[in-house]
Amino acid sequence: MKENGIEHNKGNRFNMWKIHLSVATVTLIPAAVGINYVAKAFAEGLKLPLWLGSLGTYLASMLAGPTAGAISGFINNIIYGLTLSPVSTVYSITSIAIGIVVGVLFNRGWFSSAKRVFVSAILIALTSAIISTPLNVIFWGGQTGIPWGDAIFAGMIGNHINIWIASFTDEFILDIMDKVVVAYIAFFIYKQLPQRMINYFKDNQ
Amino acid sequence: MANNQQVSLTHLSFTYRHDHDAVLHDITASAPLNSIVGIIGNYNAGKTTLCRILAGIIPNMMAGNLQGDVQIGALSPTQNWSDFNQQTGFVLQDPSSQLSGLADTVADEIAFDLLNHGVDEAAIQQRVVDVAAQLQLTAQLGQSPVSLSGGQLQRLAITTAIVTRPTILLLDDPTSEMDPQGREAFFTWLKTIKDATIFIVSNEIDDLCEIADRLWVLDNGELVSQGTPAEVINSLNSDWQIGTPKVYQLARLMDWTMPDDNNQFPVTVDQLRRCADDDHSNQSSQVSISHQ
Amino acid sequence: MEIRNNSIQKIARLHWYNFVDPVTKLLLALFLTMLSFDFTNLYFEAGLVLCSLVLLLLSRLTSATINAVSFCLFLIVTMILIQGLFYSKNVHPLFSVMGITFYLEGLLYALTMSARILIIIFAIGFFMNTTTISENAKYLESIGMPYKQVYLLMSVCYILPQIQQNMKKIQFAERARGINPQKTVTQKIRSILPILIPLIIKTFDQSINRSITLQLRGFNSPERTLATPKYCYFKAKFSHYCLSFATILLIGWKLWQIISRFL
Amino acid sequence: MTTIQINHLKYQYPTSDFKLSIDQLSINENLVAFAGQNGAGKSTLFKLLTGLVRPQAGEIIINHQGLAILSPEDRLKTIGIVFQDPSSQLFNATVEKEVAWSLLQTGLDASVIADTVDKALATVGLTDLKDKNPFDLSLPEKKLLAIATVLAINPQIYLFDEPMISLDWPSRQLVTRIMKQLAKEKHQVIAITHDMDWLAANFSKMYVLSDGQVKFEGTPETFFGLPALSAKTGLLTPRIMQIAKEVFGDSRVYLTPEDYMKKHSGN
Repeated sequence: MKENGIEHNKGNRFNMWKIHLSVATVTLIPAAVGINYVAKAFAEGLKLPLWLGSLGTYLASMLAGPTAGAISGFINNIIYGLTLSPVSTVYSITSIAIGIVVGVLFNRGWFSSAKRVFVSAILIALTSAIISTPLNVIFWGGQTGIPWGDAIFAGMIGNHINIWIASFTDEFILDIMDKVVVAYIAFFIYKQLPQRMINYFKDNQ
Repeated sequence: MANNQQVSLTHLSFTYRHDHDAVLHDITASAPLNSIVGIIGNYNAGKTTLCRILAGIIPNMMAGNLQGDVQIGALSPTQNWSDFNQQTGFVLQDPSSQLSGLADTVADEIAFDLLNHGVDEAAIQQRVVDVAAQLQLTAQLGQSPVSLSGGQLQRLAITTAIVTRPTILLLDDPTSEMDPQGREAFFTWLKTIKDATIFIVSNEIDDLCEIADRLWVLDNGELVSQGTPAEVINSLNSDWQIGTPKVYQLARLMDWTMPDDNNQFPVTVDQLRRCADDDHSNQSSQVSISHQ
Repeated sequence: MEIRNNSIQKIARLHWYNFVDPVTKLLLALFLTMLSFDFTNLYFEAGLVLCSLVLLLLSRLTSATINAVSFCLFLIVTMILIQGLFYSKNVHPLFSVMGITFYLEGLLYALTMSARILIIIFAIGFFMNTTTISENAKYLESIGMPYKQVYLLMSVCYILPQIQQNMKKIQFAERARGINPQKTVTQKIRSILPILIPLIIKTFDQSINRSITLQLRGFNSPERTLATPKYCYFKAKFSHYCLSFATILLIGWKLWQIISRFL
Repeated sequence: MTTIQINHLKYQYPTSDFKLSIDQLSINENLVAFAGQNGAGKSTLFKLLTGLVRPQAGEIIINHQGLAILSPEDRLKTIGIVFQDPSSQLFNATVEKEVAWSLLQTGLDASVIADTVDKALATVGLTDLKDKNPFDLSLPEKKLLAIATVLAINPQIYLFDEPMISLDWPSRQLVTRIMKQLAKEKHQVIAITHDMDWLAANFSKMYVLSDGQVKFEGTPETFFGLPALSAKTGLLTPRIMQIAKEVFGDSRVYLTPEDYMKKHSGN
């Protein structure tokens, strides 16, 4: 049984692109999806202008690498789509990308200080917006569904600005707020995690 | 060569990877197979770590520097874990995290292990009903595991551990969330288990003395005492800060000793009965049942 | 069978939709969605919406679907407004109110997209309302999906109630320490960490323990007894092949439509 | 001297049949215990006493003031709670900050806070661990830390939910000592427990809940002398009484081994 043996990593960096999933990762991913779900509900309950719905995905990427993050993101949207909001299934592509980008950035040390987290957050928001924009255009004619973001969108296409640029602006403005806040929350929470927890997921990849 | 009829720990030391200090230092202990071994000590003494080694969680799932050897009969958790695991049942400290996470009902949860072992459906039915009855979960078989109380969850965790009929049972503080009646019923039940080597960590020193064949005392990662409950409790060092059973406290206060056991104080109700008989009866000639 | 295959089956009557397997239902949803992308004729779209709605109504309508529809309704309205006013291909005015002109092209464009959204919601709603999590899990396992993947996909549905329970406990405990429902946005943001930190640490701790016990309990062992599907399905394999084939054709055709536009 | 007066209290969960109903109850003593089986209503009463859950009918009055009308800050200074599971209350980066956080809620100035934090940590014996991450502590240490966060605020009333659970022997002694000391300093200390040995050894006033109602109020000595009642409320007698009964067929009331000795040395 392969998954029972720990492969001791020599360096501190974990094996980034491993597809074989250990049992530890298999239980981490549903937990991460659960956190996404609860965090989103929590933000809605507080009536915050944020989603926080990718917090678990961030943490899964940070703890177990980009593959785990990507799968968390994917399953998150599939489950969300099949239980609550069918159209969000389509946005699983965005969630996969977020998982991968967070994992790679974290591995390269871009989550090590508050300053660097800001740069990471912008890159993540950019990725998210680039991938979501075509989906928004195909399914919603470019809208995001958030009233004030859509007001900007309407204003822009009212002034004959290209629909792609308008849609991207709408999405990016919303993304930047959400992804910056989530990146900082994930950064603080990760710092607070006990070392044994970080090691466990690192050892059992 | 280790004795195949014994549990033996030889020079066992362990340090977690995230720690600088060793959690266990050079532990050497033994117990006969098919006995109940109670592991006592305070927090940070290393009880849970020892359980993890006995179950093979260390070194198979948690990394660190492990030295020494563990042999339970012919099996070893550190050397051939796969075979060993087939024979083992384990109850963790936090029972709710022990649920499989893919079961609609308590019955499905108990069946999970059997399905994994490839047991066929008819046999599964029988065994699920059987173990649920042993731990008084029959009424809950159709309920969702999430709806159970803490004590019921702990009983569920125990059923999932015993349903595969293990020959080695590891219980890490299995009664922490049970109420007094549940705890009493559990220890009464545990005593009836035959043909299994049982390791149990618990703070319930009264119950532990009643059921255990051996006690191992850990203090700061060292095995400071081992023996029968009476031997261990009678030779406790106050530095270890371990509570004593009420029977023992009472016997000390009343100065009731067991004459045929080096004048040790009793630690179980049966032992107390024997020496109280001696003390209370005017017939000093009364034959007392000799120990063992 | 009595104890384990829980009582739901015994109490509830079997409905027609219980004879359709979950994968067929999902493929059907995908097929309908692709149809709506390939044929953009508005009457055809309306027909598809009607089809999927009938499918939904013939099975069960639950509040989850109604919520999904009402959530999208707002978006659909704003979509019609925005596209009707600003769609780049707008030529023919429909009506004018106070100097603002509403155009036909935008309206039609928005209606096509709305139809698509409704088709997705209804078709997936049909899947959602007629299957249970355990039915899906058992079916996936029985058609040969590795148990690890079934677990990955499904266990969150079982773990979520546990996380929510923990969340409730933590929120109560934190309120006792003086974290009250906050008013301003900064106060709200400051109250996030005190709730999320204990929750996340607890959740991850439980997943560590779960991964340990799963291994101890023989998870993913090769000799695992395969689950038997909950119901007897009607021609499952056949429908999978048909629907997959048709969907692939539609995707191919759509791609060709897009590519040929650039040729 | 604090008094808690409960009048015509009723509470029912929306999703279950369970109903808590207490007509009249006043708690005057400084050290009291609530006992009862699981599901008897202990935790429900506890939630109501925190003031965070409102009863459907009736009121809880603390020193002639309604609990319902206390401001959040006054409530913090009136009632402090130690939960059964300490992990759900902790979230700061270090042990020291954890204790200080509670004090910041009451708006004290920095030097006072630092002093109070040191004192609270010293009381529970965690001074050496003050720079550690609370989540790296062992379970008893976490519980002691949770107690320190309440000690720092020094409320009038302390509620302890199953304080002995998940503690080891030395920390049990320590927590018991702290509770008794608080009671001596004129605080009111209320514990929920089903540990009858601990209750018998340390409390002189107890309430027994069963099916959402108060079935007994008085001394442990009296309660354990009523075997029919303790059986009906699902509570066990202290271990020493079980021993006396099993070994000597003696069913008189003994609270502790010391109590047994005292009652027998007179003979």
